[in-house]
Amino acid sequence: MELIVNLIVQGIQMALVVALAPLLVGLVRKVKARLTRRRGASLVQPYRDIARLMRKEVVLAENASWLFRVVPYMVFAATWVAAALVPTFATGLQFSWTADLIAIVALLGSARFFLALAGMDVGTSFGGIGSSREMMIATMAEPAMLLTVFSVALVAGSTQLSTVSHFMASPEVGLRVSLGLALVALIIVAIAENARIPVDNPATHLELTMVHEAMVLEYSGRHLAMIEIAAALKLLLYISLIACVFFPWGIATESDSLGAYAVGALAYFAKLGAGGVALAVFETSIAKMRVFRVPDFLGVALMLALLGTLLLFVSRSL
Amino acid sequence: MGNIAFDLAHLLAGGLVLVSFMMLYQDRLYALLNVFALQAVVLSAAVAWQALIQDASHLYVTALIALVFKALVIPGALHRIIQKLGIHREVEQVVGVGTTMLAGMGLVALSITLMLSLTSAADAIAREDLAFALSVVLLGLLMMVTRRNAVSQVVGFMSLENGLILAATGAKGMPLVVEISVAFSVLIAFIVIGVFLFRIRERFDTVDVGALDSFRGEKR
Amino acid sequence: MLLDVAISCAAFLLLLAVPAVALGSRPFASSLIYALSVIPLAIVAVVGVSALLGVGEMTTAVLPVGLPWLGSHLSLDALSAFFLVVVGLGGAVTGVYAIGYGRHEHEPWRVLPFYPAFLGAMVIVVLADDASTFLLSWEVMSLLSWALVLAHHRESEAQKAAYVYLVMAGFGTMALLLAFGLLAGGEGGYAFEAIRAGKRSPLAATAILALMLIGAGSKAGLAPLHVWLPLAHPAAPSHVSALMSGVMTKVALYGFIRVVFDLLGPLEWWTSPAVILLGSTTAVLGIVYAMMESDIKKALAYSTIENIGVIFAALGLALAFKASGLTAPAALAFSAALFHIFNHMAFKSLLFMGAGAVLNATGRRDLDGLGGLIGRMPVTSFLVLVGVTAISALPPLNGFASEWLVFQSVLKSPELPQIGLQILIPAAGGLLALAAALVAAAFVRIYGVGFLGRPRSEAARQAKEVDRFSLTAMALLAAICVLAGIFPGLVLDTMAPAVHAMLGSQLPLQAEQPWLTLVPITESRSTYNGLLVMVFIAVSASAAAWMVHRLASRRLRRAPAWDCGFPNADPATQYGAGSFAQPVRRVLGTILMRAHEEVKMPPPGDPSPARHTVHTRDLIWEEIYLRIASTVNVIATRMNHLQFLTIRRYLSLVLFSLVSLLLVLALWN
Amino acid sequence: MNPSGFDPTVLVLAIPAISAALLAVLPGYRLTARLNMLASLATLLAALALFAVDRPAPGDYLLIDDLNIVFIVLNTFVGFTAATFSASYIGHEIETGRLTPTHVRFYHAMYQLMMFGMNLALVSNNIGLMWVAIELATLTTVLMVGIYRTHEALEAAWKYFILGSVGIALALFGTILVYVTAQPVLGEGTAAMVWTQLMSRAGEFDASLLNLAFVFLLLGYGTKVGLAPLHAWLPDAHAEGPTPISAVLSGLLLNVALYAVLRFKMLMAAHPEALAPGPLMVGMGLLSLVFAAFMLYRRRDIKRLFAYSSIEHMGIIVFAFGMGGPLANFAGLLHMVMHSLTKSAIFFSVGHVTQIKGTQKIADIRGLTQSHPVLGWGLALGVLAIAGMPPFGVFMSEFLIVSSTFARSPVLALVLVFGLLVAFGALLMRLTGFIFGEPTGEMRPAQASFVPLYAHMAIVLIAGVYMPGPMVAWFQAVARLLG
Repeated sequence: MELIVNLIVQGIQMALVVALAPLLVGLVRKVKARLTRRRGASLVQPYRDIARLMRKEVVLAENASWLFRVVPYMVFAATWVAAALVPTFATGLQFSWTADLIAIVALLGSARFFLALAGMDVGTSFGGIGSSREMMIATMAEPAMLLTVFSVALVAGSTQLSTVSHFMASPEVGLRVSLGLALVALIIVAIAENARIPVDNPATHLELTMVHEAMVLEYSGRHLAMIEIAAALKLLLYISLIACVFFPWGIATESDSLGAYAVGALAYFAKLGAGGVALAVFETSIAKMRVFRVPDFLGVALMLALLGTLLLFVSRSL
Repeated sequence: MGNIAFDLAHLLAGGLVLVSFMMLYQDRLYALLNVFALQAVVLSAAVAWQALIQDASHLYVTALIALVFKALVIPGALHRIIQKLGIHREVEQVVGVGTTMLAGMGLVALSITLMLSLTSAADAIAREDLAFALSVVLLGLLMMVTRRNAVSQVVGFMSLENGLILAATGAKGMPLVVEISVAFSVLIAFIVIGVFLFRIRERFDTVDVGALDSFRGEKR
Repeated sequence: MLLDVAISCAAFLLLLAVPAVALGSRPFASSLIYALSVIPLAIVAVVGVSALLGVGEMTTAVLPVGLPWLGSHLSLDALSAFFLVVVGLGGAVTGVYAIGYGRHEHEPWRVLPFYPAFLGAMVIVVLADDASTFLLSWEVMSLLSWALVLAHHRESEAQKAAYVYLVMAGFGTMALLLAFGLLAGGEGGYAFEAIRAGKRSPLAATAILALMLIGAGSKAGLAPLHVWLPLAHPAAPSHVSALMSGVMTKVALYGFIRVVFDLLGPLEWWTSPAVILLGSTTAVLGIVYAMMESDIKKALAYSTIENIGVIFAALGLALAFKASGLTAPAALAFSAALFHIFNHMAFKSLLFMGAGAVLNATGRRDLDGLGGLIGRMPVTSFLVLVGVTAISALPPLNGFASEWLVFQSVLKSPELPQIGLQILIPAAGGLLALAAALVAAAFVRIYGVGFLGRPRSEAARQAKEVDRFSLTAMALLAAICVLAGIFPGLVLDTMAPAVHAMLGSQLPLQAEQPWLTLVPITESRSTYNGLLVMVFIAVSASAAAWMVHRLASRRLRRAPAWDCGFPNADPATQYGAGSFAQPVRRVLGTILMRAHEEVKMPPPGDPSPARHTVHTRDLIWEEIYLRIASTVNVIATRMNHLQFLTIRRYLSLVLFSLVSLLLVLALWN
Repeated sequence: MNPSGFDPTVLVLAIPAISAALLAVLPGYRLTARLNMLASLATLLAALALFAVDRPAPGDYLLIDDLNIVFIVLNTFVGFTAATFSASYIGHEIETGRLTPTHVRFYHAMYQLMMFGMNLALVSNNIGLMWVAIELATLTTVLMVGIYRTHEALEAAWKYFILGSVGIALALFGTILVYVTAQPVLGEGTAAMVWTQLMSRAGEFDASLLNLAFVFLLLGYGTKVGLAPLHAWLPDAHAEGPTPISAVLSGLLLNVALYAVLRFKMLMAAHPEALAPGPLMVGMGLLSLVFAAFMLYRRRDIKRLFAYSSIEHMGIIVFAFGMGGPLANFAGLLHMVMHSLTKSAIFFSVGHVTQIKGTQKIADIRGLTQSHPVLGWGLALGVLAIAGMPPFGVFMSEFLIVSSTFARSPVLALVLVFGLLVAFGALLMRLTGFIFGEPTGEMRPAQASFVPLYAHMAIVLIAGVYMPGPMVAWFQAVARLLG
């Protein structure tokens, strides 16, 4: 019985993330539009976009290989699996032990890896520019992310997200400098990884400033749709992750009642909404950087994350 | 008797060292050869005296070889070589006579202090003989080092060898002394009239070792 | 019994050199010798596995060769057994590959006699149980691989590579000699048994550790002693490169582990930071170099350095934990190291074989002359993709599993009592994370430029798929990568005896975990299940594809590439090796390699093309090695004057030595 | 004593002496070359017979003991193989007209005379006789070094002669000093120059005088060994003489001089108060090693290159014996034997190489494994062995020397290792050039006898992996003897 409930919860979680992700993107766009005094597209516009892309035919470059056609699904799958493993409204999901925080980072890494390969596949200059820049950003962002994971894991004594979340919700955590630093670092990483301003502009097609969009330039139709969903999922994942690690309030646990699940779900929606609004506000208040300034920006994240890790011991031994 | 024996042996050995110094001082080849002949005579006397006091008759052979071969034959042969080859009559020195003399004195002082402090157990004659012999050896080597032309180097080597003979005869009852002196004479004969000077003369106008060195085995 | 089998296999391999010399360049010689080398190596691998599984007892043997009064001690324990598996498996698969690859060798007699003997020597290194046998076989291994590097001796590159290699090997061996000298003591207790029993001061132990880092580290490729590796590994024929990178570096690591964990006895905790830091900086340096390198085999060799760095870092962690008596975390770090050793054997051999296949098909090693191979060599490209994914530490393949274990052991650092280590280890973990991220970038570059895109040269356009033997070998290794990735627990359980033998502790039994999950410590702390990740991804990807094709459109049209509306048919307009590296070069290369770019613009009106050049410098090579070389040169030149002195001056030397000795004597009195 | 009264010691001396006389009068180089080989073989057999029969009791002049039997067998063996090599080498020299038949007759006579001198030095039980024998051997080699009569050969011979004579003189002075030291204890006459007597009463001698004697002996015989800074004759003599003589010089004459040094070292060691000879030998050994190692880099002549390598290895050997102790002495002995065999093998191959290429210039010798595989690989084996690579014997001895030294005095071991590495780098650099790359110059096949070369390398290879028990026991006994 319990197994069935757990499986259901896991299933809901998986469906939920896919269902919510475009909405989150829509929310961010809407808020950004409002902040710039535009009316903006509807909240559900991303759903419409995806549906349209799905229906369109794929225009495939003549020399594109099988890899190019497989990658969208792999990227989607890897991101989805990663997103499904982050506790959203409840911890202790049935399969949460499949992968811990480090594995989630690595799963996102796989998605990026294959996407970058796909960017190289057709053999255009834009694909290459996108891939190489994407990988450069990743080389800075991934270690920062891992160091953040280290800080959190060293505090919580675990890399298992459920355990971390439990621990963070418990009163013994208190306010710690290093966790604050880790949070900032993680937010920077999240911005970079999701190709948001100031690192990248998801709305631009101005060639020389593109990173992510250049990489997927050759994609069309259902392939592009998969990539778009994956991107949306990734954004959702990061916000969920930040929420679950740093703001674990209201999250339901394994054996909780249905009511607690409901509370958890409500809290989760609220957190997502807050995250989306915050992101939109941040994006409108800052300008895009030159590509080669990005490493400095990410270097800050790396330093903060490292500092967070080191301070952990200094402050504990004091 | 014992005293006189010692004193005379001492005197002759000391004389040998003195003559070595004289050789260092020479700057003409002929004079050098004459002084070398003098050294051979002194050596011969010293060896003969040793033969007498050690009652070792075979040492007279050594004395005779020294007298005939080194005092007469070799200097004569070298005279002829110098004349025939038209070698410069001067001894080309690397460092000045004064410096050489100073270095020589240092060497003599070294050998005497060394020998006297080391050989306290040996009998007196051997001690003195060894001390002077070492001086002569070192001075001979010094001469080879500080002289440029082959003839004076050969003379230096012979003087070195004189020191060895002195040491050998001073060592009481040492066997093979005669054989050694003969062997050395052969060696010297080799050096002086042997194949090398012959072959060298075939190709060079001079026996200056410096000319030989220009080849240095591995051309630069 | 097992040991006897292993020794016979090694002897067979060594003796195989004789018929190899005799056969010379007969057409069938190559296939025959390689095929014959596969059998004993496969047996060796089986011996290793059975020993690890406890089938048959582990024994020692003394052969009447080697150091006369000692004999040649050989023994098979769990650690040797594990490395036997690495050598045997790597060697056997490479042998299969070489049956096909070796046919393309122009002068097979320069490879055949050395190849089996090289493998035999490695087997003996792993079995050696006394210092002289160990060093003898170690050095024979170096020597034979040197000869193999010179298989293409007409290339001046190969000559330089071989020279640097052998000198570094000699240097390393000297360090090992000194280390064993310290271990054995002045009386010459060279048997490992005697060395284990010996007591030594902390200072001596530290010195031995340092010497081992130099000796085994130079062979394995630890920075800054790595310089020979990117020269020598690529210069050899590709199957030999696969062996050198995939197997020989592991044998070097075996030497380090054997001495430091087994023979040396306890070490002070403050020695471990050196190992950890050396390891993690090596990892970063190696991969940055790989990122800049456009020769595919050189880039792979640099990536070997990176992996060696990771392994050394893990070993250093194990040392740190061991010094404080924390055996469980030590076992975790040590298992991670061993696992990574196994994994690296698999994927690096696979990648070098892939590079060899490409080399055979196109005759080129430079990335900028390749491209588009995924369409022309589909199987090779697919197998290499597996290897690339594995080495980039991406789940669910094996590279990730071991990397994950390394990170887990990094996270055990709070248990250490020393604050210094507590701070240092996460920092080193950050370096490892940086390295891991760079690996992904480097291999996207290698695969993306080398195999994807449009062909950059005529040779690449004409490329044909390689022979079946090569493909079989690569497929075997790819299968190992996948299997070890989704069943990491089984591999860890198998190697557990080796961990136990070294540390007296091991990981919890993984086979008992539900769903074959990897649980290094406790379930609440960290878990990873490669199998499920694999299944989830596969299921969700195919489900998504199925749904999309079913419910939405499945229409597809081929058209010219879009490229923002300005497609250019010239393949040179693609991103190349240099351009792909540009962002990372700007970020890290400016510091580590003094990289700078130079643009020469023709003046306005001049139709000549603008030139963009990149200058990078290998600082380690220039600042350390070239300096040493020039110092030796200067001294040699100065001393050489002594060859040209006159006889008189030589006599003065004699006089001088005589007088100075006499003076010494006078003063001594 | 053996019942037949057969004494191979005499044969070891008589065969070379008689054949020297014979060779001096016989015409025809083919015949004399064969006879030379045959005589060397007979001497080798006689030397081997020394094992079979009981050793004669030491007399006033001759002695066979554990120590010198090693040297004698080695000496006669390499003498034989070098004679075999020489037969094919000389044939070529006559064809090209570098040597006339008269020269060859002289050469062969001198060869046997030299063998006689060396054998005599080894079996002599008398320090005076030994001195005379070594001088004889030196003089004969001087003549052979100069046999080509070119400028360079004459200069080399002259240099060798002068420096050798000074060395001889110093050694004689040392010998006299030993006599003077021994004479108060052993009485006047021959007894005070006989090894066995000296050794048995060494403890009663005057220590300080013995020290002085050792200084002279070390420098005197050390000149012959080629220790820096007394080495100057050695490279030129090796480079300018006929290659068989280079092989014999490096493989044998250096050993004979070393043998003399060792004998006196034993005498010193037998005296408790005497200056330990170790530090002196260690110092000179290391100096020679490091010096020669650096000198290797600038060589342009292949034979001179390997001559410097001989200096280097003599340095190592002297160092090992200077360190002393059973392990280091064993290693020193082993290294000496291995060096003799390897270095002569190298010279065998170098001889053929220079004959084929018509030059000794390093820069002109390239790609041998391509053009002359058998010769090239032979050279490669030799150089790798001499550079200390396994599985050759030199590796084993270097292993023992380095590892045993490091535990005893780390600094010395570091210097040793430094020198070894520097030399290794130089040798390998040259080797790569010799045997790899595109071959240049003359390509005609070698008319050579590879038997001596590969026989030596086979022994060196086997010794590196497996040493027969009796030989080890015997070496160990000698090592103990050396203290």
